[in-house]
Amino acid sequence: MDTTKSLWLPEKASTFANNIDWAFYLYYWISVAFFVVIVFLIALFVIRYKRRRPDQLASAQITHNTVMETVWTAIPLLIVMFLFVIGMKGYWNMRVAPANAMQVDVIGRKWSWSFEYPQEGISNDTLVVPIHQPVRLRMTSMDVIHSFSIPAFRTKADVIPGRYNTLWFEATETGTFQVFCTQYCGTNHSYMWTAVKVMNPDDYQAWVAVASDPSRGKTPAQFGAILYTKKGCAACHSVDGTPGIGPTWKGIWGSSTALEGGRSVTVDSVYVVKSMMDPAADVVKGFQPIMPPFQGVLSDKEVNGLAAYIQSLK
Amino acid sequence: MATATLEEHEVAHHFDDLEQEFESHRLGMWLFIASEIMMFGGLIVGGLLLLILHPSAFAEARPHLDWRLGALNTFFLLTGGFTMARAAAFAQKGEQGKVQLHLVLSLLFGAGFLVVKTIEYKAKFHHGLLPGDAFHGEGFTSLHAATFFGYYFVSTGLHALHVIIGMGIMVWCLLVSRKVHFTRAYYTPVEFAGMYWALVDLVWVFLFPLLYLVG
Amino acid sequence: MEQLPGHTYNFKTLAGVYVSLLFLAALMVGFSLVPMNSTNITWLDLHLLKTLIIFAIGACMALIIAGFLMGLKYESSKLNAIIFATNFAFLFIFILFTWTDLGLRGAMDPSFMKQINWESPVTKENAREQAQEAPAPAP
Amino acid sequence: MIAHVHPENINYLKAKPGLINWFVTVDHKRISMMFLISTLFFFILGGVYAMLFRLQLWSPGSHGFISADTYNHFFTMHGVIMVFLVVVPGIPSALGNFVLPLQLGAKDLALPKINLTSLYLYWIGGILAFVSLIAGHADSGWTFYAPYSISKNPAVLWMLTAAFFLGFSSILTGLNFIVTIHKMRAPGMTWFRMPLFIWALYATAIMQIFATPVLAITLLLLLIENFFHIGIFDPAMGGDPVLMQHFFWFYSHPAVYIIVVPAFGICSELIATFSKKEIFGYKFVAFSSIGITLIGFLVWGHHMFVSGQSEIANTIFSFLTFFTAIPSAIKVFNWTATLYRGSIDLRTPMLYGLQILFNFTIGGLTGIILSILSVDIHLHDTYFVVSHFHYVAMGTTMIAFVGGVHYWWPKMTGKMYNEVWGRTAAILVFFGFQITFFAQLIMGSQGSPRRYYHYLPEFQIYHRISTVGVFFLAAGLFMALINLLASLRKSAPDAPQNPWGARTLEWEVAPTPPLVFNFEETPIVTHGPYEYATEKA
Repeated sequence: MDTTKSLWLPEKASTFANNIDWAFYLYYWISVAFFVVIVFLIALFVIRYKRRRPDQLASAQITHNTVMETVWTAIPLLIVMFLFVIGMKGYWNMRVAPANAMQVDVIGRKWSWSFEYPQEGISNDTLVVPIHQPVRLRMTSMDVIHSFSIPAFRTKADVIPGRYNTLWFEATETGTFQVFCTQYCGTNHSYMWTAVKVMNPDDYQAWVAVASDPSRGKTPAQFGAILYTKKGCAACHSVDGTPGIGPTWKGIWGSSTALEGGRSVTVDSVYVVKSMMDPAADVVKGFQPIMPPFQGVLSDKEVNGLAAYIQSLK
Repeated sequence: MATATLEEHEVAHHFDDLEQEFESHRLGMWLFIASEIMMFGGLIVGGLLLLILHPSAFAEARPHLDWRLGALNTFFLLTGGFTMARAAAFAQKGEQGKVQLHLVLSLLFGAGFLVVKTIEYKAKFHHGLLPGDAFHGEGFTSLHAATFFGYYFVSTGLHALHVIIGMGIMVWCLLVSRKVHFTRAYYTPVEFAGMYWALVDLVWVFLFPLLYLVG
Repeated sequence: MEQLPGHTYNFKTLAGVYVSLLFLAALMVGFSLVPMNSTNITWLDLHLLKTLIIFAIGACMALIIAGFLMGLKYESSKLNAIIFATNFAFLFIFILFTWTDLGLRGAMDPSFMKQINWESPVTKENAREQAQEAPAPAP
Repeated sequence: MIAHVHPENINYLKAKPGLINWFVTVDHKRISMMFLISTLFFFILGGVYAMLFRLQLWSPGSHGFISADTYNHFFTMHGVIMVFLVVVPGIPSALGNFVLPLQLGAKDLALPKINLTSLYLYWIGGILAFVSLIAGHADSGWTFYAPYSISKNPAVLWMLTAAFFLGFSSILTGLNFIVTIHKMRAPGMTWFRMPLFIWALYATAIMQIFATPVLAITLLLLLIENFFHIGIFDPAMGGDPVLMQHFFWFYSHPAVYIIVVPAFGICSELIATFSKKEIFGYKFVAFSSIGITLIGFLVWGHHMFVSGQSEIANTIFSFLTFFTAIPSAIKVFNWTATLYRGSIDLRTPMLYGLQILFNFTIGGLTGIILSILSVDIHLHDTYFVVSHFHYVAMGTTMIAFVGGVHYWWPKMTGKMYNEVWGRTAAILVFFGFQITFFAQLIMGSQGSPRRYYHYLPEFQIYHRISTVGVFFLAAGLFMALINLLASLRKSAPDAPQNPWGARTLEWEVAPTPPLVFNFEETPIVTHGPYEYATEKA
């Protein structure tokens, strides 16, 4: 379909656009017709019946004509009722989201937007959506009333504090589209912009993978600290020196530790990684070889994270 | 409005006759009352919507208002309305003494209303049943109890203000009645004071159930 | 002497009005004291019914007050009655249309909260933020 | 000499000279004069604000010369001043006040003291608006939406109070008009012999009386929310900000018709008079004013189509809104038909009359598209809406105001202004206006949001066109003002009794300028307002 912007309307990028633009231009031409006729008649009469002599009287006194009155009452009435039906249909379609819509929570605050993806556990400052996928926004505000508007999608809804408002759309074009706040909300109201990025499904998946990566924006040690509890290390290894089923991690890094079978080893990245991948190989003296191997369970990134975390526990 | 009803006994310059003057002032008074009704109407519509939105708050907060005091106030207002109507009637008959007597009676009932209202307000202040932020009443589960009392103070306060204005008009009528002798030809001030007092009653018969009885 | 526009000076009428007003007020209070929960009628919202009856009584009182204490009954022109009726027409429109919004929010897409959710974390956080720094004031 | 003349037989300007006598007068003509001066003052003030922020918008955001807060403050002041202090009181209080008794053949308004009270309430409102200016930056927009307006900004509080008083001023004027129209008509002045301006003022008065009190209660509740946060509107306390919008628009939509309906009346007067022709379909035009009034009370929700209002309510409001198109269309068609076979004299007031017709056609047509629900979702809160209501409030109402001032100026002052300058100004105003606001239509439908200090580069061209246009507009209005004031000098020609050859009482019977009690003796009306057929040439 033709997505380029026309004189009156911006580019189209959602399933609503065609319907709305059609209604817009339909009415546009109707009104142009009315306007031209009226203005033409005014101009014609003004020129044709201009007063030539000061004492000139009107050439006729026509007080009324019920037929004409009826006609120009009835015709507009029919037209506007037709327009009402068009508008109502389009609007209801814009309000009821399809069942397979994916949900994104939108939070407006002075003067920024944030978008929460509940399933993926993503929080982002731009709205990223896959193409040809109905998206339902559940929106609320932290302070005053804002309004979430995407001209290219021809949709808009106020974002109200203390309440949820909803909006849905299905993008039909990939690319980046402007988002405005259209409800006056104070000093930086006119800077309260963000963008909708519409992606192909694979790009979107890639983006989700990156955006939902828990290590994003964390040092390896911080990431490791999360894994320590998440991957269940905490069950056996303490980090404060208290004895457990496994040796504590506190101060273990760099120390030379005696192993079962008399050997001893300096705890460094090599040993730590080895004992994660194949724990039974070198068991610390005084402990049972009961730790499950994490070969293939932990990604390299996670291994690094854990190592860095242990190293950080001086 | 009072200034408008304060016409001289003889017809004002821009009227043809007394009848036209009387009719105009009366229509003016009705339109004024209409606007007053719209103002209180808006307030009461808001109250009804609150009742529909937060029934629990009303159910919880309403028992803290004593319907007996409310009923007593209803009695005062209606009786005042009755005596004002009598005053207007006597003004038409031109029985000046009885007009003044009934004006004083109505004033007393109005004062009674205000006294009771003060007692109620005192109790609310004492129990911390204050509007909005100031609210610190104990044992409320619905946060909208604060809203209820906020609405209670706004509506009854605005109504009480109109009671005071009405009493002011009565006092003014008393002063007029010392100079002007009311007759069939001219009884407008008392008449309008009566209408205004009836307006106060009219509002109250909706506020009273909304605040004291339902929910 | 014939009735002038305004208050009637027929004492009987006024006394009757006064008594009936007091009676209706008493009726109103009486109704409000009827315990509706004790009955075990479920097919009908008695609480709503009670509210409606109470306000209906209030409306009757309002009509009597307007008719006699304001003298609407003795008006020379119907205009004043029309004005009075118009008030209530507009107020009825006001509450009716506002209710079509408040009452029917989310009717088309019920999976969303339609009522104000004042206990949502949003308002709590909102309140906290307001406590911390006042919302951007105009310098 | 004057001492010997009976006071009623000297014109109202000469009688009882001295400022004090003006301030305590109950003469509707003097009161309306004071209203006119006050309204013009605030019109200029509001216009200055408009020009300032149009200059700012020459280039986006920080490239301009004022800060974002100042910009928000300016458009708020522009809105509040123009709506509450100019367009709402403008035609009824300033022009209607003067003309209504004259057109009815009455000595004065029915309740002169109420009329004076209304003027003083207006002044109190105006003063409070200035207090708000001193108190700080009111930046809530003229709509005072909660919760933004309940953030304890003192300037906003003062502005709310100002609007409160202005509301009562408006109520009292409307009340006075209705009483006067019902009770003060001269003998022979039947309902259907009333000029259409009177019908328009009657319709307006109905809305003033029944809608404005709700504004009063809304503002009261907003003030209470500010101080106590009782939680009716305040979401932080569990209130519903959308409920506030219902309260506000229940007044402010009828207010839109309070603004525009009197302009229809003036348009009818101008077109009939300067075509020397009976208005086409008098009764249709008259009743369309009443009809638009009644419909006006049913459609406030169309200001809330994207506010999270329930879909059912939106549908109902959209349906009802379309009906406002019908009376509007009837008026436009009847005015156009009135021109047919008339004897059209393009004097200055008529140039404004034709502008009203032109602008209201655009204003009305753009209004209909905004009531198409699906399309409105796209256009809501954009410059399209801004342009639409300026085509109505400025292009129809204020142009009618200016046209009306030119039309009745000779009657008010007894002086004729310069016709050539008058027409030049009118033409300048026309083009200035179109340039300013048509650009905004396109920008809006392209999606440019309103109340924006900063904007996308692609919209700059429209903003620049609009900014250029506003200076033509201002120049035209300024020229008109100077021309009118210049006519007050001694050497300027005195106005004849009936310079336009109109058939309504104020021109045919009342002397120019009118006497203290308007007429020598109460006129007996024998013909309709536009009966040019019976007129001997």
